[in-house]
Amino acid sequence: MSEPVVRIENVSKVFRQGGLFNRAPGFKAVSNVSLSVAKNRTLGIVGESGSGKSTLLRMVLRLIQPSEGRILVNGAEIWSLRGGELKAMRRQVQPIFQNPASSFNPRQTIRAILAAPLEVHGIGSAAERRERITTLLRRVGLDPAIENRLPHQLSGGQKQRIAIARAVILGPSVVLADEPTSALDVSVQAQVLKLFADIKYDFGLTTIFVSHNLAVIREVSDEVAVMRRGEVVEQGEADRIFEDPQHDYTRELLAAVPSPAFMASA
Amino acid sequence: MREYRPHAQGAARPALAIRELTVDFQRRSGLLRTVDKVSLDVWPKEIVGVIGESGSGKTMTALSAMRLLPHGAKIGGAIALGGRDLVNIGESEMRALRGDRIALIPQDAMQSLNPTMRVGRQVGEPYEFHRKQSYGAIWSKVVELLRAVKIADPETRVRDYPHQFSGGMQQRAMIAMGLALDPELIIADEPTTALDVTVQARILKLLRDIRDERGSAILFITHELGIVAELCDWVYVMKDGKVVEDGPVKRIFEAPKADYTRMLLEATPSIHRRKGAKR
Amino acid sequence: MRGLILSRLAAFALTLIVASSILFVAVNVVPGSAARSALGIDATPQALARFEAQHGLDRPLVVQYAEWLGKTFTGDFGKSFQNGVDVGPELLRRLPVTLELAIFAFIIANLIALPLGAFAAMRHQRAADKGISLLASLLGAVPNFWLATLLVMVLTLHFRLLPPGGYTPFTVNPVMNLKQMIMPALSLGIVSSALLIRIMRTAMIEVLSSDYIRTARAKGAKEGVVVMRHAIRNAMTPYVNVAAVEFGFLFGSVVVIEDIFLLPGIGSFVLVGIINRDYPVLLASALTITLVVLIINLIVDIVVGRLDPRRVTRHQ
Amino acid sequence: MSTAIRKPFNWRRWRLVVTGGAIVGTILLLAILAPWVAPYSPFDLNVAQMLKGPSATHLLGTDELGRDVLSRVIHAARLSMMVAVLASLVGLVFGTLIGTLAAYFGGIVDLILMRLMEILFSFPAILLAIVLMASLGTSIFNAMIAIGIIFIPGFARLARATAESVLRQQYVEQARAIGMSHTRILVREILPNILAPLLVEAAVAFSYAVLLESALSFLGLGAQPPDPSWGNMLNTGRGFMGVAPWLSIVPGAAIFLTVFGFNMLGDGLRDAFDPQLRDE
Repeated sequence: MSEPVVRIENVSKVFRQGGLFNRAPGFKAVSNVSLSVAKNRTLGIVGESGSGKSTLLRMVLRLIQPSEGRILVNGAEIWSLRGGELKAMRRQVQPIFQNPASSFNPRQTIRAILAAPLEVHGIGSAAERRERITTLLRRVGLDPAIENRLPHQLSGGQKQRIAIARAVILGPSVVLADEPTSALDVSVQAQVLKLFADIKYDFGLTTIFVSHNLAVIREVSDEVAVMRRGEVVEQGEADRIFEDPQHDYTRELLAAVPSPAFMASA
Repeated sequence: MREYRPHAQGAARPALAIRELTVDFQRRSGLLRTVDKVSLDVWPKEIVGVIGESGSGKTMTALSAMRLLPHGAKIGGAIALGGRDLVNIGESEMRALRGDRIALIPQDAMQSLNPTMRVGRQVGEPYEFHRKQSYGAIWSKVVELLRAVKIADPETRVRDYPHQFSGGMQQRAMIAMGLALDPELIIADEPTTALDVTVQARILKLLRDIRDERGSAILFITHELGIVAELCDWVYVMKDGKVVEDGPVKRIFEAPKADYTRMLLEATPSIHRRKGAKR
Repeated sequence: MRGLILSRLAAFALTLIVASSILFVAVNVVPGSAARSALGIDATPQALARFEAQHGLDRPLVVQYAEWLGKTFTGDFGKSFQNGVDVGPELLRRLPVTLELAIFAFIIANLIALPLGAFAAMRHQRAADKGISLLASLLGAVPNFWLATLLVMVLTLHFRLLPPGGYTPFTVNPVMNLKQMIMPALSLGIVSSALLIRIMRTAMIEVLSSDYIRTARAKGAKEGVVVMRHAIRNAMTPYVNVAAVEFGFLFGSVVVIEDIFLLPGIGSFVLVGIINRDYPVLLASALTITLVVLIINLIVDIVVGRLDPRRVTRHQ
Repeated sequence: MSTAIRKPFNWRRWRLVVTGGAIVGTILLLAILAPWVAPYSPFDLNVAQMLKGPSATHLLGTDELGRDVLSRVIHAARLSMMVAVLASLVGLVFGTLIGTLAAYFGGIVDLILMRLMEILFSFPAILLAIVLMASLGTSIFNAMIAIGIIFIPGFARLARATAESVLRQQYVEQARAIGMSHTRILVREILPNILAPLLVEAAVAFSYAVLLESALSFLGLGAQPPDPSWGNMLNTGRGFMGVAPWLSIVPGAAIFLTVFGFNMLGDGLRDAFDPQLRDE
């Protein structure tokens, strides 16, 4: 197998707590996690609230610094990057966040929102940027005229389509998604997941997809890591995890998903 | 042809009967209809699911039965609790029924508990409001209730404040509150949406046990097909304020009649299904 | 709970030290003016220098501050530049006057605000709510010194009901004391109630729309129980916080009101200090007012901690 | 849903803004045009016309030196408005700067800045103004500076709280993740989203500045005679309460009306910008 695109090595994160007078022991949100994702694959990270999955994702995004361990993207340790190298990494790794209501600046039009990454990285002339935005809006199934709207004028599904467009506008190699469909109705969720899969294929992306929803994880992932209280309890090929879980906690999770026997045969 | 409804057999009348219910809100742009001629029945000892996506009117339907709709809502149609009209009675008569004959388990347990009052006192309020009893008697009943909803160490937990409870325990406390006076009908409005799956599984089992042991009918509002399939006897599918179809849960899943139900089933991802989107 | 109180006390001490240094610097930042003010416009440079040396005003500011702080902590507030009288005992004589005025006014403000604010919230968007909100807007725009003037014009000059000013201790003549205090207290209290009405109203509206109020109704609670048991207590947390700030504002306003009604309190002492550039007097009286306000804030912080069980247990 | 339909002007939503704006606008206009609209000079003495009640020649009467009260009240508006505008501006600019930086950088910067703001805030406002006046010297310019300083902690607290809630929004994380610089995030993502509540607060600060200035002038620490200000006119009027009540009523009413107008404007703006009330 080729060199993994994202490699997480023995990463831990401790959040300090308490004030000056009552020092509490730190809260270990992520503890000694090692994971890797190969090119064009999707790693699904599944876990309940407080399992540390979102913290882990934010560390790969270089938004939170790990207390211990290293994170490598395309072979480079992201916290050692400076200047131009850092900027190049920022271009390679893009996020899609959970909440469609808060992931857009409410005072900017969709055009300004989509143009921002291009402006920050100084890509293209104004005309080329417009061209690119129009093309991408069509690609994610939206009418390009939507670019003049403000975020609150869009539905949740439309917003997540814009979020996907924004994530790929710089032509990244890695996209990290944090529960991108958990705020959506199932009918809309299905469309957005389909779009996500198509875009991933078209753009040759390597992705990490974090969710608490096991069914969604099964649908999008090639490999799965199950997290619980900051630790990865089990990881492996998606089919193997779902059909032959080894860890007790994985079994408990799967058993807890409400779906009766007659749905399994459907 | 009418479908066979086991709970309707031998029962004199439904625990809850809703006929042609409409709920309207006055908006500047005109009347906004959120519930449009909905009819549904919940028979004694039956768990009825109402499933729908956001904006389908499922929560408004549920709150109508409690007469706890937000200000400015207008109800039309008929609602009967065990044959008793709920639409035209006065507020004080309705108040006498709430918490006694009909109870609500809300979506967000944390927000639904008064943060400055001990859990035990809150759980005991239905007794306080509807039965004249001494505080000592209420207190011991509350402990029993908390034990019944499987809260460990209820004797000390009654003195806790809500924030000292975990999310699952808060929801159990809300359920205990609903159970207190053995109501004919419990309305559960997405009571597990905010919870993790493992906690959700335990809460669902608890609700099933309650129906089996105490015989309360349950109207369960949800947007998740999986929950309906696992918990309910009978299902109503709602869309845009209307019921698009209803029937026994197995039939709805295996042979849906409405296109919308079929689409919902298609769209719901499953842990048992191999992913279809892969190329 | 002990952690909470300890951290509040530490913050209090720090605040007091910084606040005292701000006051000290503010008062002493312009050099030379004290001597000129004490000795008059024609004083010779030699006389000015002698005055400064005599009172230690020619030394570096930091040294002066350290000395002043040290003395203040031992209860020595220095002597007045003007008449050499000890400031400390004078402060003690004046403090009860100001405290009586402020507490009296604050009680009036709350007696108006709590019921009106709660009632407006219960009648949200209806006529009573709109009327009370308008009343609060009107009251909030009245300068307290104008209200004081109008009260004197009506109650003293026109109806000859109350004395125009002066002070008799409560222990000497309670009736006279109350007669003299009622107008100053009303001037401060009525104006302060405006903000408190709004705060109570907003807090109650917020609480009344919360899920736990719906829960109480779903259990069959009567409206009175909903309001008294479930709503008021939860509305008190934000209310008390703002009320403490408002008390501070009210306590500062005594400077103006005591001047109008010739009350020999700390507030009029501040003015004496300013007009005569009598720095020991100004510093001591300003510090006393600040100290009282800080103590009130400290108490409220701890009380609010008790009102809200979430904060108590977080510090356990 | 469709945004193509232009909504009709919503009078209920804007009525406070319109009414408050009208009051404030009128006073501002009078202040700017004072030399042209005032019937007399505010300084002209006329011993023969001392303490005369309102009449056709002197609509609001004359003061103890025979000066026209109406003209003095109009000229005093100039001073009040100037103090209010500049003091609020001082508070707004410095407060926003301090609060936003504290929220954005957090940690020790936040701790020191906000602790300092809290201490300033815990002083009773009038007392702090008086003490500052004592050191700066009594003049109207110094009153403006003193009031401006008093406003800083309030604006800073509001700016910090608003900026913090904006910082929690995912679009700020998003901006960081694409590599946007600190300055750009502050200017492009944060500032536009915290400005609305700060501007509303500025309207309230305006009215508060009018009150504080008149209190200082009332105590003789602000505007100095013979310059007219509402505060020192009220103070003078106190001496003639029995014989010339208009000397106390008129300037007080001017303060009241101004403060009321600004408060109404502030409340109206707050409601109009409140997204929760928007669709009612």
